[in-house]
Amino acid sequence: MIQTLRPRGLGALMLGAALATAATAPAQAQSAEPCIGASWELTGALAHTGLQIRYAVEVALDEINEAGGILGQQVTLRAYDDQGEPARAVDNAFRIGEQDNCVIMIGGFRTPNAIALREPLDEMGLPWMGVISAGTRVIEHETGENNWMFRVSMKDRWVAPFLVEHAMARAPEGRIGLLYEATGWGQGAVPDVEAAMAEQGMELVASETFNIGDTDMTAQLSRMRDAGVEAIVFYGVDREADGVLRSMQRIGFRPEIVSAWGIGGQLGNTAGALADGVLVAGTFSWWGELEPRAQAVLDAMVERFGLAGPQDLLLPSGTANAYDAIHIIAAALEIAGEFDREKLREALFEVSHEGIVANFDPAFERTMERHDAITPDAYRLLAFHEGILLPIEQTPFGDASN
Amino acid sequence: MNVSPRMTVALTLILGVGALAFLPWWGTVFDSRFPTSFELRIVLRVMIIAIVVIGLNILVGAAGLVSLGHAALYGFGAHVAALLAVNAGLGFVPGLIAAVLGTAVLGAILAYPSVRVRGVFLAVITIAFGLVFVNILREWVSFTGGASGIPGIPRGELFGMRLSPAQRDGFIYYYVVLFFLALAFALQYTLLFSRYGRAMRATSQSENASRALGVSVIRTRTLAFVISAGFAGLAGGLFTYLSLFVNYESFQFNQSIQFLLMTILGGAGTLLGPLVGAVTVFWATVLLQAFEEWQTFAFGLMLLIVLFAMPRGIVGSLQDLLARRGARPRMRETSDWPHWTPELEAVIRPIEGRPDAVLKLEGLTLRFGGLTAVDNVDLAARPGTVHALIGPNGAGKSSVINMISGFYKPAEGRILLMDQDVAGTDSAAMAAAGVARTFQNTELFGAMTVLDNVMVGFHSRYQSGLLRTLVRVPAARWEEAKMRRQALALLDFVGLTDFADERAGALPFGHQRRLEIARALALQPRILLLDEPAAGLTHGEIEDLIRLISLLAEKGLTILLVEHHVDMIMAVSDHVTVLDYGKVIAAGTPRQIQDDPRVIEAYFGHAAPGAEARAEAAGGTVDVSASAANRGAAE
Amino acid sequence: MGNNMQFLLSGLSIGGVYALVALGFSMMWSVARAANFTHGDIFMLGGVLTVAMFAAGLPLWAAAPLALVIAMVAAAAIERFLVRPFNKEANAIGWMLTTIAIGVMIESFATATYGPLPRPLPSPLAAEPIFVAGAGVFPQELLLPAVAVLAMLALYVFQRYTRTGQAIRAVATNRVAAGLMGIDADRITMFVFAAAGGLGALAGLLIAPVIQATTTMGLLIGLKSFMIAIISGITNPAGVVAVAIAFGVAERFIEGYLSTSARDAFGFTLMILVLLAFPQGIFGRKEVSKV
Amino acid sequence: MSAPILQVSGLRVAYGPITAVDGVDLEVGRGEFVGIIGSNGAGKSSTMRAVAGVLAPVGGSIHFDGTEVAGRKSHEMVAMGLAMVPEGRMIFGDQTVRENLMLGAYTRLARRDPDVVDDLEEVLELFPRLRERLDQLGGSLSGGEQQMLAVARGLLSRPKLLVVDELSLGLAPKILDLLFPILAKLNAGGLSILLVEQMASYALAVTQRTYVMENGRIRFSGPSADLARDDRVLDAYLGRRHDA
Repeated sequence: MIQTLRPRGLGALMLGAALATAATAPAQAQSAEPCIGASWELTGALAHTGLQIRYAVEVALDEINEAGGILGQQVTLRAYDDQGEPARAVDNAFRIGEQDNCVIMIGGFRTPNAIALREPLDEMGLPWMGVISAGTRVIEHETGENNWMFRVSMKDRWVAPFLVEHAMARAPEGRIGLLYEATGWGQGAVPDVEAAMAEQGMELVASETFNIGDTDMTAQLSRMRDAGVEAIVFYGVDREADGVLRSMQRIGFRPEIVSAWGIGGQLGNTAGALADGVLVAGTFSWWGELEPRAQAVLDAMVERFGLAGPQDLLLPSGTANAYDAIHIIAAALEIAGEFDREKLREALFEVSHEGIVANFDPAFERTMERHDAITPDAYRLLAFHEGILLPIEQTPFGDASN
Repeated sequence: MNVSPRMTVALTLILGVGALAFLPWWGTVFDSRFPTSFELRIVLRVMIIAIVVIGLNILVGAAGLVSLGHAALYGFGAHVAALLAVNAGLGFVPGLIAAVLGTAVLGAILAYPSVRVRGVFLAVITIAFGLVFVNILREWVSFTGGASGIPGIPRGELFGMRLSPAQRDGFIYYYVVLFFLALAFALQYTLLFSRYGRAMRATSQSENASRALGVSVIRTRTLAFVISAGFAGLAGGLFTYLSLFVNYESFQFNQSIQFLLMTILGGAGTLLGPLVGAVTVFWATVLLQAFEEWQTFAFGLMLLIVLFAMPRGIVGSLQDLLARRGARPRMRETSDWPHWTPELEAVIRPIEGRPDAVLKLEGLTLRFGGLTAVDNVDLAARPGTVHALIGPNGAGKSSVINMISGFYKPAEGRILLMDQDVAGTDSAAMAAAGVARTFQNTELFGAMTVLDNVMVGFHSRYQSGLLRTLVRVPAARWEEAKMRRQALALLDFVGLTDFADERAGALPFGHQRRLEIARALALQPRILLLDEPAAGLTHGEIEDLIRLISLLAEKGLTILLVEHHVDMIMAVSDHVTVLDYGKVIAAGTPRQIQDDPRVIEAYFGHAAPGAEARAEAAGGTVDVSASAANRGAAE
Repeated sequence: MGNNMQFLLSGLSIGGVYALVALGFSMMWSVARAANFTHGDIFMLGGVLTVAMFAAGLPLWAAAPLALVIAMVAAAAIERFLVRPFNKEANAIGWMLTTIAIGVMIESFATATYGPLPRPLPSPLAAEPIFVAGAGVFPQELLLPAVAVLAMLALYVFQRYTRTGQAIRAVATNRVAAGLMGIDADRITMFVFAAAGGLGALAGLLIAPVIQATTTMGLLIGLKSFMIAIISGITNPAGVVAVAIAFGVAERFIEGYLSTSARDAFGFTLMILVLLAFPQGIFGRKEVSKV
Repeated sequence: MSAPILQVSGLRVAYGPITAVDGVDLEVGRGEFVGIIGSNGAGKSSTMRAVAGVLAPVGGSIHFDGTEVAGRKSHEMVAMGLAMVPEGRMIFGDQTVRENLMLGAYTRLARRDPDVVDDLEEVLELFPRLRERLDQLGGSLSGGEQQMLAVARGLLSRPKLLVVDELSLGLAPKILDLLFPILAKLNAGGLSILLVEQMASYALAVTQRTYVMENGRIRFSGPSADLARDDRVLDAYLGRRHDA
């Protein structure tokens, strides 16, 4: 029996079968379901990121559904766990795009997971909306073509000059060091920051990295101290930032820290007073005085998920971005007139929306660069003060403009 | 019900490949949305992972080596294909070949330290390797893209077709992967049921017996590593052309653990285990998503339950169940033995040239630390005779056997095999040179069949190399059939024909002894060393064994016999050497030995003055002079 | 030079963690010939339980010992119900996977209840660093190598001079002979697992104020400590502690003089090379194989 | 006469598929010195291991001191008063002689038996060589000294029955001439002893009664003095037949 199944014969058989039927395959054109798919982390060390974005997404969908839904239909969320692994994010994308047949997919925390989606999204013709991950290459593809990926979040290429500018403002001699995590996001930021420095006519005096889970950064910081670093541009998240602050305390070296959006509210909880004065680029803060609409969103999240208050919103910018993103999608679908992915994509270029993060007018433009809805003028500088991450104007650490 | 491996493979290939080949068209034929590209992608991913697990099954299930770094080999293959595609513009086929070969080479490098250690040490090396690999991938940003990975890998092409799994491309990539899975599955079969597979299983069950049968443990394990790595590399390359994006995150420690789980859960060492394991575990991770943040907990719980309920894995446990239910109460009977057939002439032959001694020991000495276990022993075994080596417990008999068979290196002295000094040669080479042995505490390959046990003995006599064996060229199949005939003849010789398909470990003890002798004979030995072959046998069995040994000697085989069972020594041996405290204390014919006072004392003890002490202490009298030892000595 | 001092001090701290956890692996191995892969999670529980109970309002002096006790009970239960039944079957892969599965469950349970984020544990010894030759270190960190060395000495004294300690050594040497002395080898084994769990959990709660307790902190530390125990020749406690501390220091010097990114690649390659040179571990004794 | 200290009936012991002991009956009276002899592999040691609780029998019963104990673990047996000097001695090589001896008294130390110190003294009187080596590691002793230590260690549990498995294994006759009388002396002092021995002449000389085992069964038994005169014993060892 086995001899009849020689590899060659088998292969030819299968090729033949495939070819014979390939020509007759009909192109599937179907309208999509009124659902929004999501792939993010629900388990592991970054499990909170998926849960946090979910707060805002659910609240936004509640608002929309209570107001009659989109195009008269109630819209649901289908959220899946990717365990931080790109291949699983792709699995989930197919699940969302094909099995659930959702009209759009939103993305999670991790840049590699978003980058891995390019091909599958193209293949399915499924629009994707990022709400946190800020990697430049998520939106600006090397191929020069981006059909389906959009984002309501920051972009590292724009964040870098923003961070460098504020770091330079706090470094009298312009001695800036870069400290970044060894992830796609951290590593991806290196060229952006270097370019931003070059634009200022300067070079980084130190560039150091650390692994996720590292807690002792004395080696890196010692080198930075020896290099005379005055301000650090930081790409990392709360946990490692805590390690950085404690290592700084240990070696008695405390330069200014200007961090990308990865640091959220938790650093205040763990590092306490050590975090005072750490500056974080972001799009939003739920602390302090809020506009009425933002306040209503906060109240809704607090009520629905039993939160204690803004201190439980550990990704302040991410949650705000996600809230706006859902409204932008809803508005675009109203313009599209039906649950059709192609039409939704076209409509995204037509949407104007007054969000809580910014006034999106229009949300997107047809250049690849402007598949990012939030432009640098909406970036804000936040600062830790007494364990709380506030807009810098509400702290004693100066205002964002200096 | 007994499904032969051959049928399993044939059925799986026909039904499985057929069903999988049809799957993409299900929706078209039955006009349903199923399968969507999500379902197909899951099937694709499982197929690719199954290839890794098949490879791991060869390593774990056959060679008994646990790798906790297999994800790294998989990732290496993926990166080789990805980097060659992006940087060198290499196409699908050359990329895949490079992935397989490159990973196999890496497997060989990894095997170097790995096969020399066992158990946890091996686990540590493979874990360390996996972590180093991921660390390099993550940090060598300029080469691997670091965590951002390598995106934009061009889709492969084959004969001008886009290798995409999408319907508009005729699911072509799906079929490519299916083809490789079928190929991997078929190769797994041809490998496991070849002499190489047998050698791997043999080394995992008894290193000593393997060496004694001329199977090099190191080489066999290295081979298992290399082949296993090749499979992982193949799967890695296929993954690259599926995902068109690779970064280190798909190849971390937890992925290695998952591969191992799939192997064990499916049933290590079984043919279908890797497929079942890969499907079960991967689907579980997809289905358990419903538990959200509790899903890993549910996953752990599921594993625990399966590991407890099915320690031999799903397929292994089902096989056991089937075997138990299907076991008809057929009495297996041992036929009359020894049973000589002409077929055996090819296996058991007299020594050519008739030298005066097949084996000669001259001044053989062995020391453990300060202790001299064997002290200046001389011995000569003439062709076609039975030479007995006897002595009380701890006299050094087994040590002598172990030196002759290459397990111990003598401190001094010469071991002349056909007048050539072979002292210090390693055991596998010694076996290949014609020294066959059995073990005091039978060292069978307990989980292998009785027939396979004997087939391992033929290992060093095969001509066909790995490639010919795997592809099953006619010459290789003919050779296998020949060895099989001879093995059956050997089983017939010891009366075990009826038990050929039984697990060797399940045999009654007496049968195990006989099997071990048959297996040793498969080496076509010049000299056969029997280490206490009668221990644990019944009277009847010993009678048969005596006839077997005599018959072998009659056919020209030279035998060195270590035995406690004195009846037997007296009955079969032509010459006896007696050891005590490592020294030769007597040598001669059985009759001479029997009445030698030194021998009696060595065996039996002399009249202990302790008897008098006891008598004094007890205040009674004991007739010491009547002690049997004294009488024996006086006779 | 200040930096060298800094690397040394930091290395002593992490080395102390490795040492305490590896010491547990060594103890468990000695009596059961078993590597218990839940040990990293027991380490995690030490930190996480203390933080959780402290956050629930228990004073630190009560939370810490209570966490230790819970971790020890958990370790003993793991031995009784998971290692013991599987160890009898001599199926090393089977129970290695079993302990891995239990480890997954412990970590996942902790993450689902405690949350995935690190949470702080205040300690007066981790508030202000002290300075030694220009290098700064929290007193809390120096506690770790000190406790590790003390634990090793205590273990030595305990095994040398107490009845139970001698029984442990007897079980480690020869279970059968120990039974013939009237020693219940099973009970001793469970006791040792509990003690090892206690050391692991102690490391977890001592390091928590410095690194913040998270539910994922057990995996890598557990894995590294296990490997350290193996390469040092697992049955020699003094060797295990020495190698662990040396490894921690070496890691910091690799970070300091080469790069942070090279740390693990160098460290683990070093381990492979050590095993090549010393197949039984650095301080391990060759076990004579009998034919 | 009171009930025997040890009564074994129908004992069966198996290692997987291999039956090592196949229906053995034997007994040891209180104060009696009983031997089991037989060639290698006859099942003597397996019988002893089952009696001492090192391995569980698959069938039969074992009454020790009036209680059914088949299947009890060895540590329970020690507590009940059965001490075994195992085959191969099983000294704790990396502990000192003193520590080895104290481990012998493990169960008594647990209940804080104050007589341990006196007993230690007594045992050291019996084996003066051990006194000289009290602080040496067990592993550094010679084979004979290790055997002394093994016996002494067994005595320190203050057993009702001492089971000695292959006292002569690997030891020179000189040492045996030293050791066997000590066993006889202990027995004379009232200790019940069950001795398993391959060196039949030594065993026959010191014991009162002897069982001869072959292939997992008792082949014959009787007063040692009688067996010592019985040709069948020697022939069983040397393979000689009466008709030969």
